[in-house]
Amino acid sequence: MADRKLQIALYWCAACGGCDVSVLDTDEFILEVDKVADIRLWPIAADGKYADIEAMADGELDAAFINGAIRNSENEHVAKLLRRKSKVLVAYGSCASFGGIPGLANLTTRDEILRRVYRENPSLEPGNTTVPLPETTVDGMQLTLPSFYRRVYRLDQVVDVDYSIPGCPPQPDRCRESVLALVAALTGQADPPPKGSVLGVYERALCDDCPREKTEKKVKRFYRPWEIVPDPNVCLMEQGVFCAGFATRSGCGVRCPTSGIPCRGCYGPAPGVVDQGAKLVSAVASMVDSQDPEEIEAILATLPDFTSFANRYSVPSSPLQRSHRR
Amino acid sequence: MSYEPTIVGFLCNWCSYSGADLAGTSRIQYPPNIRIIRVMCSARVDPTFVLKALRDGADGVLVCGCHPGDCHYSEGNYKTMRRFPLLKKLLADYGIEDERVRLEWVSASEGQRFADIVSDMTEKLRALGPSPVKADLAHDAVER
Amino acid sequence: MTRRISIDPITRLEGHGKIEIFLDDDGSVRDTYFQIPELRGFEAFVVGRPLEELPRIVTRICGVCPASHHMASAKAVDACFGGQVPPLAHKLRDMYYHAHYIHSHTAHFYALAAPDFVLGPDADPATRNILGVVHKVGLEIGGKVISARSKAQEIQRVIGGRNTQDIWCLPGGVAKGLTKDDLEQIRPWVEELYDFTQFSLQLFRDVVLANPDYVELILNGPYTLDVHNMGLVDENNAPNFYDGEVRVVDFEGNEICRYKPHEYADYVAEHVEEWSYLKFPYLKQRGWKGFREGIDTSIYCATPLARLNVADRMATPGAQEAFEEMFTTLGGHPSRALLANHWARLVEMVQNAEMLRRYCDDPEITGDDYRVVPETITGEGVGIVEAMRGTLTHHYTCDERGICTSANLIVGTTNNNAAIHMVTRKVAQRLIGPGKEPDAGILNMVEMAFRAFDPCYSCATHSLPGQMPLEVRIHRGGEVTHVFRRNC
Amino acid sequence: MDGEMKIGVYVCNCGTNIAKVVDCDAVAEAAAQLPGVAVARSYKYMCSNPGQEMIIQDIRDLDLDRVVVAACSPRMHEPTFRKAIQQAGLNPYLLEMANIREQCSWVHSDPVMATQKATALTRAAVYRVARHQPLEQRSVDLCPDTLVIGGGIAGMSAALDLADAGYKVYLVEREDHLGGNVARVDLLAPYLDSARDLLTERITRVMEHQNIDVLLGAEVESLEGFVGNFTATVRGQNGSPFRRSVEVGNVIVATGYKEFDASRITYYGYGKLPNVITSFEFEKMLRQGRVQTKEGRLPRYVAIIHCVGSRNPEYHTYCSRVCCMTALKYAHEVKAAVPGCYVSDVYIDMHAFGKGHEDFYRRSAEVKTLFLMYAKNDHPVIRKAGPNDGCEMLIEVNECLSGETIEIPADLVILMVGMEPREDSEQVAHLVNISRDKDGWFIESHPKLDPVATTTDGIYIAGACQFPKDIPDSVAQARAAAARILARIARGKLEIDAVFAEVDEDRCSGCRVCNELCPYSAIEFDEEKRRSHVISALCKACGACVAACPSGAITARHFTDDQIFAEIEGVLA
Repeated sequence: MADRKLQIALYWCAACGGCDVSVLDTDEFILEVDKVADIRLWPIAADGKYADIEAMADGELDAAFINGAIRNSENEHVAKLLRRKSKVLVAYGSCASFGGIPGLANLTTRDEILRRVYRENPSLEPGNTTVPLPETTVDGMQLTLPSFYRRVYRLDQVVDVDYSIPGCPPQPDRCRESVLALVAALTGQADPPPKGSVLGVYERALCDDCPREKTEKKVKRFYRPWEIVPDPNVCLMEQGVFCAGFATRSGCGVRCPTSGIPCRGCYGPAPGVVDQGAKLVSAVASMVDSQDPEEIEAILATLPDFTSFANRYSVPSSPLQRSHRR
Repeated sequence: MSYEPTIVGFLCNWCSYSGADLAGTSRIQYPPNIRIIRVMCSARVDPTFVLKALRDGADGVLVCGCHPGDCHYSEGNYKTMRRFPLLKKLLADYGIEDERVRLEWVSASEGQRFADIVSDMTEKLRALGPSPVKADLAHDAVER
Repeated sequence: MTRRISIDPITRLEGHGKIEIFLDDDGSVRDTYFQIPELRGFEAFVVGRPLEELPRIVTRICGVCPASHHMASAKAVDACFGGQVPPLAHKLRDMYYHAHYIHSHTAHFYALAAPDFVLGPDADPATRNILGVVHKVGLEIGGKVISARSKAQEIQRVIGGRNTQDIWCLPGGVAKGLTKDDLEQIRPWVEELYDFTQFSLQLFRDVVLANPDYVELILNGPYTLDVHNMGLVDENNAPNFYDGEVRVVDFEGNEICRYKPHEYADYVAEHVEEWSYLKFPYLKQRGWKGFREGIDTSIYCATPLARLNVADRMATPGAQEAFEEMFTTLGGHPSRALLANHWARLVEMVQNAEMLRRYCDDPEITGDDYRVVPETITGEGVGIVEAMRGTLTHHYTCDERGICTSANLIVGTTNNNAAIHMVTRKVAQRLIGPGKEPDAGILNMVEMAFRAFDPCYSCATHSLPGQMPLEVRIHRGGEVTHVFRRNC
Repeated sequence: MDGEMKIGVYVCNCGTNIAKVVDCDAVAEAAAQLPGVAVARSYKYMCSNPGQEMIIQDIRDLDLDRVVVAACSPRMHEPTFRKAIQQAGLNPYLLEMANIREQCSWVHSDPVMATQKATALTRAAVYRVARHQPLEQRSVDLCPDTLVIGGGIAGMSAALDLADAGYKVYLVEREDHLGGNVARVDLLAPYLDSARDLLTERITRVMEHQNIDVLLGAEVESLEGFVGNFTATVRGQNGSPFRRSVEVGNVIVATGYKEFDASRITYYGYGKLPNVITSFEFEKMLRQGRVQTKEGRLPRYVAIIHCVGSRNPEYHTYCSRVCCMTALKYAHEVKAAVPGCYVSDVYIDMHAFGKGHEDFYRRSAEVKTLFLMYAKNDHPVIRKAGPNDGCEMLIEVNECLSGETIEIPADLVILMVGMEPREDSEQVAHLVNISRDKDGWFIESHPKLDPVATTTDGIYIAGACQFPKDIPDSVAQARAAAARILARIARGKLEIDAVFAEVDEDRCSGCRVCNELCPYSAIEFDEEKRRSHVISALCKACGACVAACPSGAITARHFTDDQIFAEIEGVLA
């Protein structure tokens, strides 16, 4: 490959570590990458200092892969630092790409979170009134904690992102393909994908790869996954089990629906779709088999908490945000 | 200063848009707060349009179609009717007050009805104040 | 004048944390704080979600041990739905979970801990990582490790449809069963894993036990603490990771208490400090007594070593052998040598592999009775499993439609929060002092203290999204004189 | 994209219709600042020839590639301006109109707000047109045959014009005979010629015409397809029951009216007083040549009461348009049938607007008819006469002109019942997919400019199914409908709107959500490829499938998400 080894960094913001595990899950491929690239930063698995990164020249890194959402100033600071130091910045995983599961916090408020964690909690120390503070002084020794943003952001809402590789986490084979494509581009063996490209995904929605049989989408009621043992061969949606597959980009290998579990949309919306949730509104409503307003309401009532289904991984991507609302 | 709401209206070409035209030919006055966008059928109104309108600064969104049973495309308005409860759930979870988004049936002969709806909605939105979405986005820009 | 040292961030753990070391003018450590500046909102934002979705949401608390959260959540949800689960479903979940244990322990032992032993505590940070280890021990061994961890992941995928970010558990059982073909696919992998656990024990003997310095460090280093032990055990007091009762034993081996999942709130409480977002669990009946060691302390830890301290025996013969070998070397059972946690992990892995073998030979394992549709919603449930990093408790309540109304989570690493804070301070005080200026090597030794716990702050800090790297800062007179930050 | 674009913006003053409220120059100036706008003008009448010329010249001189006209409703003049830019060589779909008259100047009075709104609507049109794509008009073969529903005077007249021009017509009549309501009439106002003569000529020609297939005792059961290619299923039991399906290109609905049911009004005693009868019952007497009371005596006094069920808030607010002249006609016919009989004509207003009507009114006065005027809200009262009154009934009228209360004798009272939509008008409307107004009459495409077409392409209406009409108006509308269809047939091919939905097969995952949605079954699923696709000729571009497609794989030409987003940004910018 290249005469010069590529300089790359992997970093996590508000993440669970699953993205890093998905990199480990590429198995021997890591050794391949090690041959062509120096991993200058990989928190979960390698020692390396911010100082090292700060010392780098701008653009010294060929690529930085950032997973996780942006929750606090630290996340944003490091994201901006890596943006400056990297020729190519990649949003890795659904949190960085759409906000992900931590983004569900945008459906509630910071005050509500603090209340539930430090005030109303069955295992709290009896009589506790303490809540962590950004600044404390314990006999003369000053201790600080960062303050947190009111809401969760996806990576490209705070820095310029070149590519994204969605998935919660990205499936290892998709990850291999994408990294190989980028390595080829970075070593001048291939043209770089157009900026903004979503890598490691297919054009079509999940249904294209789902073996379940599809016929007519008309339902008289919805079933929650616990209420039904679905037919293993028929489209889950057609059995009334809400499945986000038809509004979700394929690439995951359809592991959930083929295991009897409905899709929750982790690979994100189809190309060009502004909001996965809005698309699911019209698609799901189209299946409701009634023209009577009351019956329609009744049928839709069998599908509680619609928003967390429609935007399970993409609340921070919604055009609407309520970050500053009480 | 007193605040004037902006309403984006999505009207179906056959009934509601003609109804709005009829209000015009009949010189029925209503508040100038509404901006009408013509679609062939209320069923063309992708919920994304509603989100986008609110995102781009609308204080309210009005969707109008033919009366149930009278759709030029026979059932388009039922399709719209089915979407609304879900759309409302979604909007409510993002903190959008119920009054901000309305679905109404207006026929080609109901110029007066259209004018009344716009007047009523404008009044309600004046009382409700500006859309929280604008404020949030503005706030986001300065402080996270 | 007080001087301040900061290590930021600490590395080779899951998540972020920060250590503040305050030095007096003479350079002796005045105090040390182990801070978790991170909080995530799961308790708040799972409220309002349909209960059956929770096992597939809380897995994002930690992507390194998602199955622990998936299982604990599934058991809590089962309880909320009346708790009827077919025995086969429990077997399948247990089988799955053993594979998950091997994946997680392998990742920690080889990727996070091994560098300190294989390469040495003060090796060049740039090489002190899994790749460095692979280069040192050679590609053949490296390949073995990679292959084993990969098989452990694959076994989960075959049984449960997916590994990282598990989806498989539903109220009343699991979404799919295990076919005979699946079983035959798994069988050879299980054998590979069994061999791998034996290989790993041998490697530990060769690399660590053969090195007197390491043995000395483990037995008589600063890495010891007089606190109690917590772990999940079966009716024979053998470790059970998926199910059982929680047993607490003091560091002298006497049982302090034993409780069933739904009783957890009577035995464990969480103390809050203003300087950390992470709460400090303690034994409720003893009350919060501060960060103090000693026989009457209310502080405990829940780690692989703690689990083996709590256990009277292992559940399988091979593991029993390894168990005996370890405690003989450590000079008796229970042990306070925290670095032995790395060894304990390998012992647990033997039990995991042997249990997998058992299930492979269980004629019922490929049956069809793996799911019932629940008929009642009781409104409340607690689920407890042993996560790799400590006893994991999920407690939910729901309304009559099965919509979550509250959630409380006490996560593996959280149990160890107080202990980690204390041992870090202890190690710092022992290694830094007049004339002993802290350097990178010394500070890595400080980090080895918490690394023994394999702490997972992505887990522990489930209570508000966003992660901070752990840093050690050295303070003097309100001045930060050094900031040691490593990316983690 | 905007970089290269050259958009022309034309703000119409519509005389003062727009300009009196909206500052058109300001709107044009604002538009001139928008990206891609090469020229923006304000002009008195954009739709006038000079106005259109101005646009055409600009397109040629400044080589504009997009045009925005801010004027009246696009439903009014979009075709006009599309033609105009087409003349200048632009694709007609590179036009966008901003409706600043019907939806702005005519409904708002505050000049500042109205101008702001007009500016916003124009901006939206500019943003939108910048994203327009040139579209190919589609032309499909047109079936030259026509289906006429209703065998009354209107239906027959339309059928004959089409048939005479050499095209096949299927004439479907529910009754077992042709003629409709006219067949129930004796003489015709204002010339007192015979309705029968008039009909016989039509009916024989229709029955004998080789191009007309008359289906009596038959009804249209269903109508599928679209303009140029409808398939109608006709069911009937004229003789033996039959069901046949016919292919037609156009449909004329001429289903006529029914008379108001006088028994709904109690105060005239219809149904109770034996000699209170309706105009149609009287026509029957005339046709049978027996004008007499129930008791078989010749009436000495006949009273005619107008506006029964018409111009009355409780029943129908509209005027039925034929009753006045019919009433006058009765005066003549009564005198002819019963010489010396006194006729009194009790009316609200005498509507004599038609050709020859006013003369007829005068002539009727000459035959000694007593005209009494009553007020809308003060109807005459009929009571049984006493033994010494020398008549059957007495009618009390508060006479408006004299201001006195007058009591008139009557042996026979004729109630001039108005017209109302047939009971089945709703089913018919649904069958052919057209709309009805609040009274139930079918709605024409445009009340002034397009009175015979409907909002559904290929469906025309003629005669009293649209609104009460007399025979000349019905026939005129019928022949107008025929002419419209002939003009269309003459063009051979049928140009239909280039606006329809398309599935991007590279994006379609075959989830099949859209399959059930299309009201025209225009979406079919290709089992081979496992993709859905739209049969463009069947698509009417409602866009339901576009909004519903969860992976955004369906596009509505000329109503793309992109274009509508641009419009949203425009109105809110």
